[in-house]
Amino acid sequence: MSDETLALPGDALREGVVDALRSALGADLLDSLIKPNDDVWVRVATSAWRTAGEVLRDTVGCDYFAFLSAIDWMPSPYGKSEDDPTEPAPEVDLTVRQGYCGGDTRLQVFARVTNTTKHFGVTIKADVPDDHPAVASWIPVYAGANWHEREAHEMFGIGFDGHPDLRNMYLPTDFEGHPLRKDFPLLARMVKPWPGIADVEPLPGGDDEEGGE
Amino acid sequence: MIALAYWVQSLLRVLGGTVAVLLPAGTIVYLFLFKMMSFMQSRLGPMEAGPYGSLQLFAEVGKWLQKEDIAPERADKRIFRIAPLLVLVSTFLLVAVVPFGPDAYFTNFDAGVFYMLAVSSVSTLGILIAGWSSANKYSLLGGLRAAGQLIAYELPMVLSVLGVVIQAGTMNLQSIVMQQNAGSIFGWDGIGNPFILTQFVGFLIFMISVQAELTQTPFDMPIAESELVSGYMTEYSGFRFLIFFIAEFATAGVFALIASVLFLGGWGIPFSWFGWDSVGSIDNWMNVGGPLIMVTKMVVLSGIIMWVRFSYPRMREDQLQRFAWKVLVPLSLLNIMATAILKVVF
Amino acid sequence: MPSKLPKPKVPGLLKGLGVTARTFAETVKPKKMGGGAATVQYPHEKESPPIRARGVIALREDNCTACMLCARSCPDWCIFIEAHKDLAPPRRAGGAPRKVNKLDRFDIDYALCMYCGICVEVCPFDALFWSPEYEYSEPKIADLLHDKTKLGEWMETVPEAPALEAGAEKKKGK
Amino acid sequence: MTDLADRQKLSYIAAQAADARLNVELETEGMTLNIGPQHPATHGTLRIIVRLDGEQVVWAEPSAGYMHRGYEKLTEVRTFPQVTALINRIDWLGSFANEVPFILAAEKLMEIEAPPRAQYIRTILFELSRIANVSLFLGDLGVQLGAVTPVFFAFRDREYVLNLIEAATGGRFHPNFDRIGGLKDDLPAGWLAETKQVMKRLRGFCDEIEDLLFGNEIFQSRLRGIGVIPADVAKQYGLSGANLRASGVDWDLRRDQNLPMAWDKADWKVITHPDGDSFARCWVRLQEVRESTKIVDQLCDSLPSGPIMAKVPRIIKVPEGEAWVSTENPLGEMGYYVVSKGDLGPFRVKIRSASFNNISIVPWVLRGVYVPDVISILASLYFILGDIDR
Repeated sequence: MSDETLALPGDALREGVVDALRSALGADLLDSLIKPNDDVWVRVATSAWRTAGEVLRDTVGCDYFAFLSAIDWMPSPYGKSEDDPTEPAPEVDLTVRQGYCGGDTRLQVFARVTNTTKHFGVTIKADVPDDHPAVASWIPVYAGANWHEREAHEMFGIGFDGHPDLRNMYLPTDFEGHPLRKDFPLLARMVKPWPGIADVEPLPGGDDEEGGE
Repeated sequence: MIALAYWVQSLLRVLGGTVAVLLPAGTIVYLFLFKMMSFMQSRLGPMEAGPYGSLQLFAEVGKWLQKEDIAPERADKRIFRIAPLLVLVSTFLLVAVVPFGPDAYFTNFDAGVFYMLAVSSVSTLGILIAGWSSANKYSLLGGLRAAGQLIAYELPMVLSVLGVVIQAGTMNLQSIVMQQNAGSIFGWDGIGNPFILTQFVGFLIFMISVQAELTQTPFDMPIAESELVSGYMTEYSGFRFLIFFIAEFATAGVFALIASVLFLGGWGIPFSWFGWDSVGSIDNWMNVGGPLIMVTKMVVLSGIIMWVRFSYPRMREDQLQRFAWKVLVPLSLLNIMATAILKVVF
Repeated sequence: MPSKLPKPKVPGLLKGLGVTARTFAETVKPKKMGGGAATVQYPHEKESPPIRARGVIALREDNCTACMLCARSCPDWCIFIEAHKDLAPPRRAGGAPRKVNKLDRFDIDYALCMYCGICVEVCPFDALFWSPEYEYSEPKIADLLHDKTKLGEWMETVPEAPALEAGAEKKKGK
Repeated sequence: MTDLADRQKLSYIAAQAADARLNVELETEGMTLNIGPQHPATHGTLRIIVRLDGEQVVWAEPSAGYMHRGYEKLTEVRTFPQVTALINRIDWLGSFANEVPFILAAEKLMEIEAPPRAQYIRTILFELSRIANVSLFLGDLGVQLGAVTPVFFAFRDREYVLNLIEAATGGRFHPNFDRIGGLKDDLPAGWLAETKQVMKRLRGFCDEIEDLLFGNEIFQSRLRGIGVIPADVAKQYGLSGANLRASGVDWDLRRDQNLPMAWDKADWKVITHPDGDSFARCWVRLQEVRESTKIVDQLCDSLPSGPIMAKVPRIIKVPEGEAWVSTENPLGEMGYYVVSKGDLGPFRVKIRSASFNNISIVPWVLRGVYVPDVISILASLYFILGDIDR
């Protein structure tokens, strides 16, 4: 083990990532966030998704592809299905609030790539337009993105332009809906009553006063 | 020698043949497959049926017999049903020439070695048609691999036996046994002259070929549970699978018997111990003692076969073909040459 | 091309035979001499699971107040509780009778339970315990729903908590 | 850097052309073989569709999803402690290691850190689950290659490790022992001494496997030079763990990351191998078991005293934010991207499991190999179905 490999990533490296992306993408780098001694997030414009990947791979040196996925920022209208059916359903606030680096759309794709020599990673996000949910495919940049994009496609209904083979991976071909979208109900929790509802029969007398000590 | 009526002799031989096939199979399965393998893997094996699980074998047979005899929808059904029987027949034909004692043999004829090598490849046919008729891709691959492999290893087996034949100057198995037990090493006849000493290379090649002929690990590519899901046996169940199973282990036993005949002196014990000098002077009790000696040798040899089986991973198909053609065949040819030269010199 | 391996003194093929032969000898060696198989002949001999083993959940019915915490924290929704209010004798002499929740039903569906132990952990009244008992299989899956009497019977098999390793902080209270 | 997509395309075209030529010249026909979903080599239900020319693979495609349980959706309706119980089941052979990155991510969001003693015990249990997992791999490797005995040795000696895990946590396979802020319980008395005994035994097991399998010439000829994955390809596909290190990439998240765990307190080596073939992958795993036993030994000796739980509220609400933590799990890089909205449960959890990436390289690496090598390459890539499908 040489000392060089032991050096753990500093924030200077992370600032370098943001700078490199800014100089390559210009205004297409929409937002960035560096948490000291922790991690770096960047958000790029939808049109610059693939270019950003290339910059990360070639300029920043993130040669290792960790994952690619998506988030649906809309809160679930169904909650946890842990409500007492006898009481009125609680109000669900359906306003979309994005996470780090903000965003304008309900769906976002995000990916993480890592530099294996300098030991730091970057989480990169891009908005997915609501009217035409599609971004450019990352397969030419990272070959491993293939399966991740297939998964994101079937789970969120996001298209990946340039992906050769967006077949379903887990679900039957004729499956309808996109399970990881928040408006897709989790049936396992819907078909069964929640056992957590207090079911305590009161005293025949019916007084609700607490007795004892 | 006692003279028995022809029908008594025939009956004895038929019964003996059945025993000679089933007994080695049962012995090998219980001793090695159930017990030795378990011990080698720090477990005890079957313990519930009978003392130390000794009746497990009957339980297994009962289980297989109860199972439904299934043939796949698209299989070539008639051939599919015949295949296991053909493999078993090969075993019975093979045991026919093995001598168990001075008179305890099924048939004794001069082309014994030749016959043995010929009938041992009948099982290849059975395996090939089993693989083909199952209408299963795994079975097909397994059957083809088996055919290729069995033919490839037939050759070094024949060539390694040739060394023995040259040295003995006969193809009669009974005479080969006699020669080994009546022989002497440079005048010392304390242990006779078993051919394993002079034909050690031939013995090794023969045992390796036997391992391959039996498709035991490291040569079990045609069966390959973890990739071809038992190859040509994939579609068989019930008693037809049982027949395959019996044939596999019975053949192992019979080949071990043949190896002991060819290289270890067969049923005999060194004749000098009892002062025998010709076939006629051998005591009659050898007809009972001989088979026991044979079984002992068979157990030792098949134990080695099984030991190797439980210890090694398997070779790839192309590797084992290369091994047969590039190593075993040249080696056995060299062995024949050396034997022939020495035969002429001495 | 693959890199070169060091040449072994003994061929690997022979070493492999040696390993199996050694294990064979070890298994055949009598138990008294440190040999024997690694396996246990189950119905005849039994291994005893460790004290903390999560075998089955036992219920001390008197402690349960039907507060529903366990049922709510169960990820599988496999605990079913019903109760009624009842009067209990006062704790101090002369006090008013207390009102307590008496259990009518406390079922755990072991076909659903995934033995995570969250219910035992959240129980604030020490009513649920883990027992290392494991022999309660049933031929029918529906029979795995066990009621409070059965859960109560398992209370007998609950062991004392084990002593802790040196350096552990002493538990406060309890 | 070579353009991988182009290379892939070219090799695919070449294979197709070869197939076509064969069909015309020799009038042979390719055969499509389904390996799985029920097949002993897929240890679970993975299906691999291979197109064969004789015994040679022209084209291969894994088809996952026979065990898809929708964990990412399930996490959204569960509280943080409930998720811990759930994610135990992703890589079911090394369960404890699944909990750690998730708990660390939640702790990161809450800005708390487990006390040192808890960190040590976490690391010890993490490495124990690696040993339990990889020792079963070593045995299973034998079965895939036709050796029946190693798997029994693996089950025999893994049992000791599972007993340790059970004695400490209560669960053999699914410990559910990690809590936000520390651990559920301290170790029972006598556990450390026993652990050191077992580690000695496990080193003996490694020697046995080395003699029985890795030293065996047949084994070597089966695996060496087969299924070579170059380093740049491995990184692009996101291969991780031993698969990546066997391609010569010196990258181990236990060392190269600043996590509140105790790996830096022990002296151990990151094992790499330059070859990138199946043998290298298996060899790296074997050596890693040895290194793990060393880590466990050292940490058992230097285990500090003190509390095992940081101060956390009784009902845990994780503040709003996003965190990514990944650790070097037995199968490779296992990470959780946790998004919290300040609720009892997470808003979204992206589970990055190692096998998903490791197996996505299969179409690339299987092209042109023989059927027996399909099995050995799959075995050497080492996947667990729960880890692919989640």
